[in-house]
Amino acid sequence: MTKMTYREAVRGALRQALRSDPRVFLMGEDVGRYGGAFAVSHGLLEEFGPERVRDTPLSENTFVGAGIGAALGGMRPIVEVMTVNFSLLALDQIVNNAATLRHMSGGQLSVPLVVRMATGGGRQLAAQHSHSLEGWFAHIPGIKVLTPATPADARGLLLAALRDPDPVFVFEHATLYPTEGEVDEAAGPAEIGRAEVRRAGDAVTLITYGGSLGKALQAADRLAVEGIEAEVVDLRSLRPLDTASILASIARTHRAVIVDEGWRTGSFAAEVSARIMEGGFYDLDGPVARVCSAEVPMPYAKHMEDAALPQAATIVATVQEMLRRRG
Amino acid sequence: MTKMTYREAVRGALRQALRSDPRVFLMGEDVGRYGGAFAVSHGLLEEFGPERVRDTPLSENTFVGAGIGAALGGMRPIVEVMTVNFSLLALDQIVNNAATLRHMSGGQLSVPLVVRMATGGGRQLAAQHSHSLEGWFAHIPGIKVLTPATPADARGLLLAALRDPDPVFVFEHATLYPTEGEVDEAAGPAEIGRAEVRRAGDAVTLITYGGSLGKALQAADRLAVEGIEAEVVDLRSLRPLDTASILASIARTHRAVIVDEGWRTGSFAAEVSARIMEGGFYDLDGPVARVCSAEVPMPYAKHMEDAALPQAATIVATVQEMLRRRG
Amino acid sequence: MTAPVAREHALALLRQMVLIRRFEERSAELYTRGKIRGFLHLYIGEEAVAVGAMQALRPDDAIVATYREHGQALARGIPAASLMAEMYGKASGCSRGHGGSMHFFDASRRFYGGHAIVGGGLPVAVGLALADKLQGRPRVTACFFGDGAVAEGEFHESLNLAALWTLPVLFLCENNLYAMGTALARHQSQIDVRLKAQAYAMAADAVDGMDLLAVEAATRRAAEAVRRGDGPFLLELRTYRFRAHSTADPELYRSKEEVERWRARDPIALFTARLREWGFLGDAELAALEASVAAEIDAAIAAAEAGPWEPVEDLTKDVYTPVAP
Amino acid sequence: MTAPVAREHALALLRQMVLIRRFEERSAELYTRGKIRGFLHLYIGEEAVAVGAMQALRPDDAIVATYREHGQALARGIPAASLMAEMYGKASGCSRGHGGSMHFFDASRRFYGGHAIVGGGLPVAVGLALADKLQGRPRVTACFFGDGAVAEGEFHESLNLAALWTLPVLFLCENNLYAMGTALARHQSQIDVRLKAQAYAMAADAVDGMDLLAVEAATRRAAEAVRRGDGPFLLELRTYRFRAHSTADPELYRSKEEVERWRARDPIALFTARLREWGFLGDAELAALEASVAAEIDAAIAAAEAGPWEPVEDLTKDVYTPVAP
Ligand SMILES: Cc1ncc(C[n+]2csc(CCOP(=O)(O)OP(=O)(O)O)c2C)c(N)n1
Ligand SMILES: Cc1ncc(C[n+]2csc(CCOP(=O)(O)OP(=O)(O)O)c2C)c(N)n1
Ligand SMILES: [Mg+2]
Ligand SMILES: [Mg+2]
Repeated sequence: MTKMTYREAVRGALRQALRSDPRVFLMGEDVGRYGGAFAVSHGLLEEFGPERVRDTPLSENTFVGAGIGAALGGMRPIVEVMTVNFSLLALDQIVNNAATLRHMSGGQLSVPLVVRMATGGGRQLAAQHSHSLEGWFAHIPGIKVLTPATPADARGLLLAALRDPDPVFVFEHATLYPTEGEVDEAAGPAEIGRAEVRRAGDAVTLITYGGSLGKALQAADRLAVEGIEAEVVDLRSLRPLDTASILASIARTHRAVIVDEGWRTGSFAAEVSARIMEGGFYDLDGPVARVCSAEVPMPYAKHMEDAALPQAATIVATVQEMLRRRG
Repeated sequence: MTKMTYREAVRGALRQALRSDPRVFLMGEDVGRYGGAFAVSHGLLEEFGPERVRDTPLSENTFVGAGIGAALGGMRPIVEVMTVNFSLLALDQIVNNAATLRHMSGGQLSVPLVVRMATGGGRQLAAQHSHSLEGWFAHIPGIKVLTPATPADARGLLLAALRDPDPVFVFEHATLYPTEGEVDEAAGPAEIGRAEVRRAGDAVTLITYGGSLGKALQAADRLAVEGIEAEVVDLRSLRPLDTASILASIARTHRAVIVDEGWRTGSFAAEVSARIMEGGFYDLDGPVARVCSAEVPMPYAKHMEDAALPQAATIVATVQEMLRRRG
Repeated sequence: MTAPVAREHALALLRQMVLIRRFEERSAELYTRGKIRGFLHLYIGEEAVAVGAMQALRPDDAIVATYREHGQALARGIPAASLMAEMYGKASGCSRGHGGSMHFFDASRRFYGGHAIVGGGLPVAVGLALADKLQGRPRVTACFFGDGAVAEGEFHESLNLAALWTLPVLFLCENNLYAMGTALARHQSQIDVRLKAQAYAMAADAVDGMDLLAVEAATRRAAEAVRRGDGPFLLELRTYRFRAHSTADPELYRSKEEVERWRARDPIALFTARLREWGFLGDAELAALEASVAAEIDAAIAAAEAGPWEPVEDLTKDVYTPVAP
Repeated sequence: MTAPVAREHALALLRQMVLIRRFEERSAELYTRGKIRGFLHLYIGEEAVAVGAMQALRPDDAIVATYREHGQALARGIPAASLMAEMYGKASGCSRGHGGSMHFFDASRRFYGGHAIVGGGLPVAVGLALADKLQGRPRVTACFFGDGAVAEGEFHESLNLAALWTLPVLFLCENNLYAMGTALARHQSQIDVRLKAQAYAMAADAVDGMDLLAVEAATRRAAEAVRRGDGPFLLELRTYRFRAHSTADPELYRSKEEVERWRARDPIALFTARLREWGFLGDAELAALEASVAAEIDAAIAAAEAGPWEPVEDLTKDVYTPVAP
């Protein structure tokens, strides 16, 4: 086990992939000379050269589409879309090509493409640079959507994505890059589609993923002080979604709060709530709650951004309110 | 009251708007010479001329963005994006500009833009031409999302959209254009954000919108034969969503099935289910169910497309199953 | 007048054009009878483009086409039976009935669709070419698209990227003067499509798309440059669609006279006349050719009729690639 | 040497450039002290572009800018205090603290942002110009964007649409040779940006963006053509960013020497030298100018410090426009 940052873990997985598979290459805006907007790919250009670490023009739809084509042509492209905010420009290629080509061709083609992007708010970047749209991606059949929350998962899920024969989208919450954790550099790929219980508890289940995991764990710590033991489930993969693990936890705790940085209406949290409705209704002691972002384009000012985003304090208050209603 | 098709109702509202407000103009691919891909704007070029009925190049992101700019400049543009499938190319302008400009400018600007598009499957147009993504749009604060299901609403909601000071997206299910209904041509705009009970019943609430309303009503008719009276709620507006009407119906029926043509995971139906969880849990006699599209890019072959889409028969079966479990 | 081509080759080309024409005429009938559904975009009038251009491509080159791709698919050698079955929605179709007329695929012939989003095929073609370049394979990726696609951002982004990275893409713009009902001059501020290439420092050419041999020659020159490693090439093929855009189009946007003027330059009639001049073709041979084409299409329809439907249980089978455990 | 401009005007221009420079230097300090947060993109080195170009615009013309818009905002006359408060996140800021450095807005001055999506401002500019044309107002919409934006599809689509519809848009490409860390030649196959206009049959010009008067003159010519109704115009302004792309940028992609070469052409130093040559400016006057600028910025900072925070209860107040019942 080695202690490293999330950023280093992603970089390590990229390096490992580039070293072990000549079909792998990395492309995206500023992944080369600049070293990556989040310094993730720092040093890779020097190690692997400009053929395999390719700076692209600002042409999101086209370089994602080129990743699709290169995958069809036998390569294993890793496309970095700097942030999810810019992926809006690439949704046509993602929804209409990456997700459909296998099925539309009657199963003749596969698109072994990995697309990585930073997601989320919390850095005072305001309305055009703070989106959290991974829930949208999870709506699309034909692709997979991963949301690593720890350095170990950043590595393990990226390696899994690279081994997957279909398009996999990896969302890295931008606030996670400097966070640290233990990583087993000898470990193989993680399993796609399996949630993880990050903290055991019996009073309530906090279901979350990505950048919100830390907040949920903080909330659980604070609740523990009051004697409320929350179980924290990290989804890790939004598509496929590990419904069984969610329901198993609820069968233990009978209560759930879903924490998701997406805007509340149409959030991925709604999907989780609906699945609990469908599969866990009779296990519930009360309604499932959601802690999501307020329905507002992200404000710049810190106090307003804090108010717009899910916070540990909101999670704590939601759980307390939920338990107060008990009985 | 006049009997007319949904297509005629939209056209009538467009004509009325063009006649009564010199700031209104229509632009989009083939709205002029061609007469509209769905013949909605047929005759309007002749009546209003090429300055006010503008054929655009195939440049979805840009002509939607130009609509935003024209709205800022004092016009009341109606932009037709031929179908929701192509709106994927315009999501950057929609999410990052249309939805944000008012808030991001500190309330200085408004964007009185109307965007219309056809949506949905059922015409054997396969994977790239059958999307039903209005649920995605409903996720975005700053815009409004309307889904008229009848000729009267096609007219009334479009007039309401035109009177609204903010960006409004109107989704017209492509299979609805030839359907007929009674329209009061003297009526004013409909109210945005109010759902409508299309059929009263006490056994179960069917919640739906747009192209699925007809299927829900068919299902209700078939259920009535068995003595099951279903209430059918037509949402009409996905954002804002009339949660109160949904919950009021459930307080009467204690059971609900949501019918939505979006892919099941991350569907708008999930949001409705989550709202019922949050506001109607204690009224429920059993879990709310969803009838959505199968998680597959839309297949071309008729029998496969039928299998992928929600159908009256599936709704009936879902209700029967739900009631069987009762007691 | 001496013929610039060998008789065998010329007759083969003619047969391909006739095959496409008759295939589509029959398809239109079958559409009316409800055997084919969804959208049906006919290529009639543009046959010389697909047939001529395809001559420059080798079996391991790649092709990316649009929703108007019957011509390319047949010229590429995908059996008519496989295409017809696809349009019937049968599991024996080239895309298992998942795609219909707009989405023909044949991986064995490196035929990568059939794209129904205008401009959506271009980035994919750039990526296919990138894969070839990275793997050192001297292949060409030919990307067909219409004049309407030129307005899309993907056109601009794809041409820039292909030129910037010197990728072996042959961009083939089928300029039939209309994007649905919008005439070129009403969607392009600069109507000389070829000139667009200058913005990317890309080589370009334009050719009369009704003249089969001119298309073949121009495409060969362009493809050779691309294969040689000179980078991408934009070839504009000037042609015309004789039929409506799709079955729903009332053709309000162009005059009968204009259509007639272009019909007078029917690529099949023009080429047939030349073959006759060169003494390559007489009435009997033409009749035999038509008969053989008709037989091929009859067989294709019969096979499509007899083909199996995909079982409904397989609805989601092809969404993800099965992984060996 | 006789001066080509009046002294008053020249001094006013110099003051604007100095104001921008000092405003940004102080902003950088305030960023280090945590008073300003988020992204901060400095314009230092490019001041002649905004100041020169803005001279050609009238009060009722519209401006659309990028996330690197401090220069444009100041040159447009938005008070420094309003901008500084915005970067502090105060409710007294020009966007009520909703936008920060990247999203300055001032409807009264027709300043339509501050766009953080590269290329995202261009379609909006096209629409603003369309509104003017439809309403018969002889206005210009000036749209600033970087060389990086040229690669985006929106550039292509917007130029085509503006040219096709003869709209009064002045496209101002601030070519500072880099898009973040990607040099022009590594993102454009054709590095002469001006040539791109040919693809749209659009008029174009290029100018030394370090030469204030050259920028002013070129922009006046271009804006006049646009205002006259000749259609849109693409003006390339060749400049350089002296500082890092943003506060996070380690500048691995360019050499110190290259930066130094460009710094030798500092637009403020160049213009100051000319003013001295023309006898417009002495040491005392320069000191006075610097002092007045410093005082203005001090006052702006003091006002920002003292400005109110938006109440949290107003979180969703500006999402939709209030409608009178
Ligand atoms: C992105 C997108 N926008 C709109 C459409 C609808 N549409 C289908 S074909 C077409 C015209 C395309 O014209 P062109 O590229 O010239 O091809 P042609 O049909 O003439 O072969 C349009 C607008 C589409 N399929 N994709
Ligand atoms: C669509 C989009 N892609 C990527 C980014 C990230 N990004 C911000 S600035 C920038 C470089 C833009 O360069 P240029 O247009 O030349 O402007 P400059 O910063 O040089 O003024 C990039 C890639 C973005 N903001 N928007
Ligand atoms: Mg065309
Ligand atoms: Mg730049």
